Amino acid sequence: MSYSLPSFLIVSSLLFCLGMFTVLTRRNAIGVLMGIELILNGAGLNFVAFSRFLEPTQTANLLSGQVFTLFIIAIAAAEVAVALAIVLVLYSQMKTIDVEDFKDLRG
Amino acid sequence: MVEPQTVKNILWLIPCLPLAGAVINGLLRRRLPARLIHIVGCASVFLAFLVSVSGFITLVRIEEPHNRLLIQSLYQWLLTVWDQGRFSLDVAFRLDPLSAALCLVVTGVGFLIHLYSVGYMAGDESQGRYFAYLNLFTFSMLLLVLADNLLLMFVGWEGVGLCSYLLIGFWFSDLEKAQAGMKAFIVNRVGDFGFFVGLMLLFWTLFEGSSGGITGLGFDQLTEAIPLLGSASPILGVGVATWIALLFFVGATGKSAQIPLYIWLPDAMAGPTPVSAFIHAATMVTAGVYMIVRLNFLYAIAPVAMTVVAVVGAVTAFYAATIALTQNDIKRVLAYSTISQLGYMFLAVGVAAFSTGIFHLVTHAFFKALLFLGAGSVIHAVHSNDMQEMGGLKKYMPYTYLTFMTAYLAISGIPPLSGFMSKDEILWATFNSHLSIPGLGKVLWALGLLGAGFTAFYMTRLVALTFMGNFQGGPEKEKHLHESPLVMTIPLMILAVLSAVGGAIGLPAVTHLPNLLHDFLSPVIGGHGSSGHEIHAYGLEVLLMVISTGVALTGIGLGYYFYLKRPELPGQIKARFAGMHRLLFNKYYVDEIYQALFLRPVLKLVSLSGRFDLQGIDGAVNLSSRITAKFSFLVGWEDLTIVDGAVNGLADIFKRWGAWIRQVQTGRIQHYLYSVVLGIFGLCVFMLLF
Amino acid sequence: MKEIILNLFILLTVVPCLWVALSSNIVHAAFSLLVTLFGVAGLYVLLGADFIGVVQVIVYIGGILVLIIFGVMMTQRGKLLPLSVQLPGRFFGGLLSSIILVALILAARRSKWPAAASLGEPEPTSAAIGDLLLGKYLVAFEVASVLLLVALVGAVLIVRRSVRGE
Amino acid sequence: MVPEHILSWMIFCPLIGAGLILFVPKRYPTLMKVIALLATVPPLWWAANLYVSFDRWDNGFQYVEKVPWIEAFNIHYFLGIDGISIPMILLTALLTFICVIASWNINEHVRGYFILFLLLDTSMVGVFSALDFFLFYVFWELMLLPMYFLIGVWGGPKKEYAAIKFFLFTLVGSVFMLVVMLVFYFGSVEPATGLHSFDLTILADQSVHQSFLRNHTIRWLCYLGLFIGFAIKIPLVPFHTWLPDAHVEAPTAISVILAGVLLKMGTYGLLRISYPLLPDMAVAFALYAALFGLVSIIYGALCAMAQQDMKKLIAYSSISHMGFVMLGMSVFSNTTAINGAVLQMFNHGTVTAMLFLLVGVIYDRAHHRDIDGFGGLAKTMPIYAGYTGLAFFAALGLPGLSSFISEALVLVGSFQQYKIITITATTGIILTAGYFLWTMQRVFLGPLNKKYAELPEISLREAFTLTPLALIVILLGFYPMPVLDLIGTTLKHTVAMVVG
Repeated sequence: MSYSLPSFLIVSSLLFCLGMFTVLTRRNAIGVLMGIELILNGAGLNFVAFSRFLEPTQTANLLSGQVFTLFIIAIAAAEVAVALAIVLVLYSQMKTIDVEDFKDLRG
Repeated sequence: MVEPQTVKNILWLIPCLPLAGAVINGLLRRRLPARLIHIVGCASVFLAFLVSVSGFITLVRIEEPHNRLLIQSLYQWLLTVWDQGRFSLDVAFRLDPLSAALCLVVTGVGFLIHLYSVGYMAGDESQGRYFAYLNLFTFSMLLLVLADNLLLMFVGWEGVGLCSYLLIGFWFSDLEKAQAGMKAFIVNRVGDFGFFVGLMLLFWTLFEGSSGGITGLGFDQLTEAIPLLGSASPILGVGVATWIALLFFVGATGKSAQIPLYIWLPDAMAGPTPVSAFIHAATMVTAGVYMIVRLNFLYAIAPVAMTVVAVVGAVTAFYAATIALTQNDIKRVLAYSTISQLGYMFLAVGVAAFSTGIFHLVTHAFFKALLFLGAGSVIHAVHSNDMQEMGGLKKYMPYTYLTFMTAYLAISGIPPLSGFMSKDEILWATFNSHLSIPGLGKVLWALGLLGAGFTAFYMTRLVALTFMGNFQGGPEKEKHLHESPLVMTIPLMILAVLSAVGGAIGLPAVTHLPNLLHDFLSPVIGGHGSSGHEIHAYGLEVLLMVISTGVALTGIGLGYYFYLKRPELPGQIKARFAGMHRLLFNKYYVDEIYQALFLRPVLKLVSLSGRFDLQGIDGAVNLSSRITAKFSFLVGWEDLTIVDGAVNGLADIFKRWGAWIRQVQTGRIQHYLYSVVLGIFGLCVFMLLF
Repeated sequence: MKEIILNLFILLTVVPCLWVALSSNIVHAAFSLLVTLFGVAGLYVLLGADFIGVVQVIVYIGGILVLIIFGVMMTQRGKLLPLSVQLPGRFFGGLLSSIILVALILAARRSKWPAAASLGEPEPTSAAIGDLLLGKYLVAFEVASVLLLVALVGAVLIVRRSVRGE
Repeated sequence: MVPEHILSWMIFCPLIGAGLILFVPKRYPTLMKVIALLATVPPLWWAANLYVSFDRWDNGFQYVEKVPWIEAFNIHYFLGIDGISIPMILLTALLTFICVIASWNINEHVRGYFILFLLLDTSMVGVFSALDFFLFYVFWELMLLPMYFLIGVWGGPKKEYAAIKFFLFTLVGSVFMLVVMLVFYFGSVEPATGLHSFDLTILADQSVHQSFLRNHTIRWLCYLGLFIGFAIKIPLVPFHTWLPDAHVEAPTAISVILAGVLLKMGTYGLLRISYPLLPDMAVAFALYAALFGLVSIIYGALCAMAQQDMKKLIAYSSISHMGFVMLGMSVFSNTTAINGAVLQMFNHGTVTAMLFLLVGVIYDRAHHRDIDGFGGLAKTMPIYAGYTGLAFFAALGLPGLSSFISEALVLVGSFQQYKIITITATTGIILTAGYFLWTMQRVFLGPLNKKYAELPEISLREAFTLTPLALIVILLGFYPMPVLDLIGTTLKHTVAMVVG
């Protein structure tokens, strides 16, 4: 694929959709977490691609895309930490991390 | 000895002393010892007697007869003012010859009877109450006699009625004694109704006549304004004056036990004997006579009313005498004799012999009180009223016997005793009277004479059965027959003397001696009263005297012959004339007739209205409440089923939807993500398409 | 030459990504995620974002991925979970994501991006990013730091209470 | 020595007492009773002051207080008393004082009882001194509520029925009054301000009445409405059935207040509102009013004779006595009758209060009021028999006691205008004598009923409540001028105004 904006966009949307697919179909809680990571990376890639290919005149604000990705990574880290803590607690009580069994909060 | 001015100021003492006695005895009767009660009771009446005597003397010492009048006005009693006039009355006492005479009788005889009661009521435990009531009675009677206006007199009038109720029902634990008291009060009340209506009619007719001139019911005002009555338009064809006079006479019959309102007096004998003596012989019953004499100026201009009074008087005299013939209860005999004697008084007043009426009133007070007190001491000893259980008491009770005999002779009309003087005077005045119906005078005279004969007969019967012959009441009773104590016999003696000598104050013309009483009363009676003095047919008068004495003697002779000579004779006569006897004995069944005629319809009306009130009006109210209740129930039902139904239905629907939607919440996270994505996707499609 | 490296890195990210999505063994999935992240880091560098690429490698792979692998290892009970879920099933999930994928790709290709003017040589960006972080985005930077702290404390708290079994 | 705004003080002093009782803890019922008693003492003292310093010759209103209350409708807080209202205020002050003592043995919900009682007292004094039609109506309604609860909660077995009946009857009456009030409000224009007005003194002068208020039928309907409203309260015969039930079921102190004061509100209303506002109608309606009065007298007496329950008997006797008041008030050719009527309002208050207190005494001891159930009580309770004797004889109008004076004045006065009605009414005194003496005999005389051989004599407290009333009854019997001169001038003015 050529070194151009559409190709990068295609890659990021591919990442995004596969991540979503994983989240929707994985039975394993941590699998779902992985799916989320993929989605976040897809988004981050998009930001960086846009910051690279659009209006390279003022470099300062151009980099805002990258700063944004930086924040995404930071937030992803926080998110994974808390998510894993919850999963571990669930695991220690219910001895399973199968998403099917977590349905006490039913209507 | 006392000048008029001071007497005028102490006039109010006469009624108020007995009132004070009544209040003291009444309130402190629990704490006062019996002796003190007696002293307070008797002293108050005696002091009143003294004041009356001083008043009497002051009056006599005033030369000019026309200003023998002491009026003391205490305070303004009633006052209502309006544009056309005013209605104002004072509490004021009036001592003029008439009221002075009455005061003397009331306080004098009253004191003797109080003294007698000390002995008679010795054993009774509630003496305080007895003397309080007796003093209260004296107060009311004096108030009646001394009142200066008709309404104040009415206060005394009903006050006496109240006291007679209290005293008749004195031993209230015995039911029919209490009933007798009630009967007396209510019959009096009927009479008072007549009195009050008469009073109202009098005031307003004079008020209209004098267009506001007259302001109250004082006797002076009335005397001046009375001529106006003539000009007033007659009501229902009868002159207003006659209406007023008749209405007052209704009141008098109620109080003085004349036909038709006499039924309460025989039952009033249920009270203690001194009470009967004092109230139902000497004072209260004479109130009617006093009232008519006091209103003589009114009766003078109502000849028709006078005739009615005379006729009723004569008929009652004769009628009561007949009943007295057959009674066995000693007090009932005396009661009927009182009614008949009162009949004579009304006859006298009816024929305009006012002073003679008062004369008979005074003498009657003496001997009738004596008879009653004598009977009282007999009952006191024998402990029963029935004459058939008495007899031969002459031996055991000499004093009572002697005093009783004097009174017996007086009442039978044996000259020169007081009874003869006054009764003969009445017969003489009736004989000469010319009432509205010519010749009626002679008929009434004959009736009166016959009555006198019967009086002599039943009195002899009474004396024979009680004192003569031998004691019927069984040996053990005979053992402790005893003469009454001195405190009882002394009043008897005094009264005996008075009955004997009493005639002196009103000597007939034939004796050419001054008729003291007539001259004394003349200022009050004024020119209206004819006293038979004018007619100088001495021969006729002497003849009539002889006839009446003869009739009296035959009565006594017959009585003697029937009950002493041939005691079995009355039994035979009774058998032959059984029907007649039963009629007389049962007092012509008058009580039963009254019961049927008046009492039962009123009671039926009462229960009817009571029930009507309960079912009728209350029924209507409850019915309306039930209807509204029904209606509200209907509204309630409608509200419940329809409106509620709708509301509940709606709630139901939402409930079902809710349940259906609930299933969406599976609890699995992926589902939620799934729906999120779907949502986003739907949104994008929507954005793209539109 | 640039094109070849680009395609290499694209393959390096996409193929393991498929593996992450489809493999029935969670451990394999974890390690294939590792490779994908490396691919993405490479792409960052290719796009001239060197600082971000390095951060990606250190923070994302070194930190987050390690955590995930820890998580996997701790919850592994030997029994492999069957992949299929009675959710609307993989079929619907696949169908839905592929539709979205096609939509995104069409949008990427069809939309007229402004002409990429002369793509100058990418120069190092870390100094500029530093200025930005402490300049324009200072607030965001602080908030991010607070967020991390809160997450840290939260995670510790959650695990601690459950482990002690209150 | 009469304080400023004495009428407002008299109205709201009981209210302050009620407020204080709120804070008394439940454990001290006697303290509540003491406070209630203290709340009624100042009005009694002020009433005495009022009596002394009341100007007998001024026929206008005295001690007037006029403060704008609701400007929107031109309603004023307007108080004032004249000859007609002062005896009523004296009576209220006295009876409330006595009734607090009489209700000393109430022991459940003591707080509620006394607060309602003091509220009732406030509303009563309010009605008697209000000169603004709206204020009058407010106090009139205010009096209803506590009465309903007092009967409904502390009453006898059928108390709910009686309370509701009382409430509905009076409410219907006050509805009529409300309608007429509004008619007068919208039908009158105050000369000074051009506004509509509720002020009775302004409404009294006929020039203020506007167009539709001059139309004869409307005036007749207004008078009829007011008359029915007040007739229910008096009560006159067709509207009277609430009274016996209310009396039988109400506790002693309440029936004393009910008979002693509340019945007078009907007649007072007529004198304060109907006569001044619609004088021509009053004259036209006079004959019917007299007939109503006569029927009440005779019918009341007849029903009284048929009663078994003592309280019902006294209730019917009150109807009969109030019939006299009605008869007296419907005579305009002289003031004797109307003076007698107002005096009878006062006397009936004292006499019936005594009667109900006496029935209360026997009820506390024997727990039933059936006349035939007793017998020969005079032997065991002589002092009680004495008091009852005095009360009975006062009630049947024995001369020398207060009721006779008022009944005599009424009868003498009304004889001038209605001869036959008065004569029939006079037969009433025979019936009254009949049923009172018959009761006296069945309860006190005759053989002693063993069941009540040991009934305790009348207690000091009960005697203390009865003695002042007894003294008043006797004093006014011999010397009625203290009350007659109070009401004389005002009534002369009223009659002149109505006829003039």
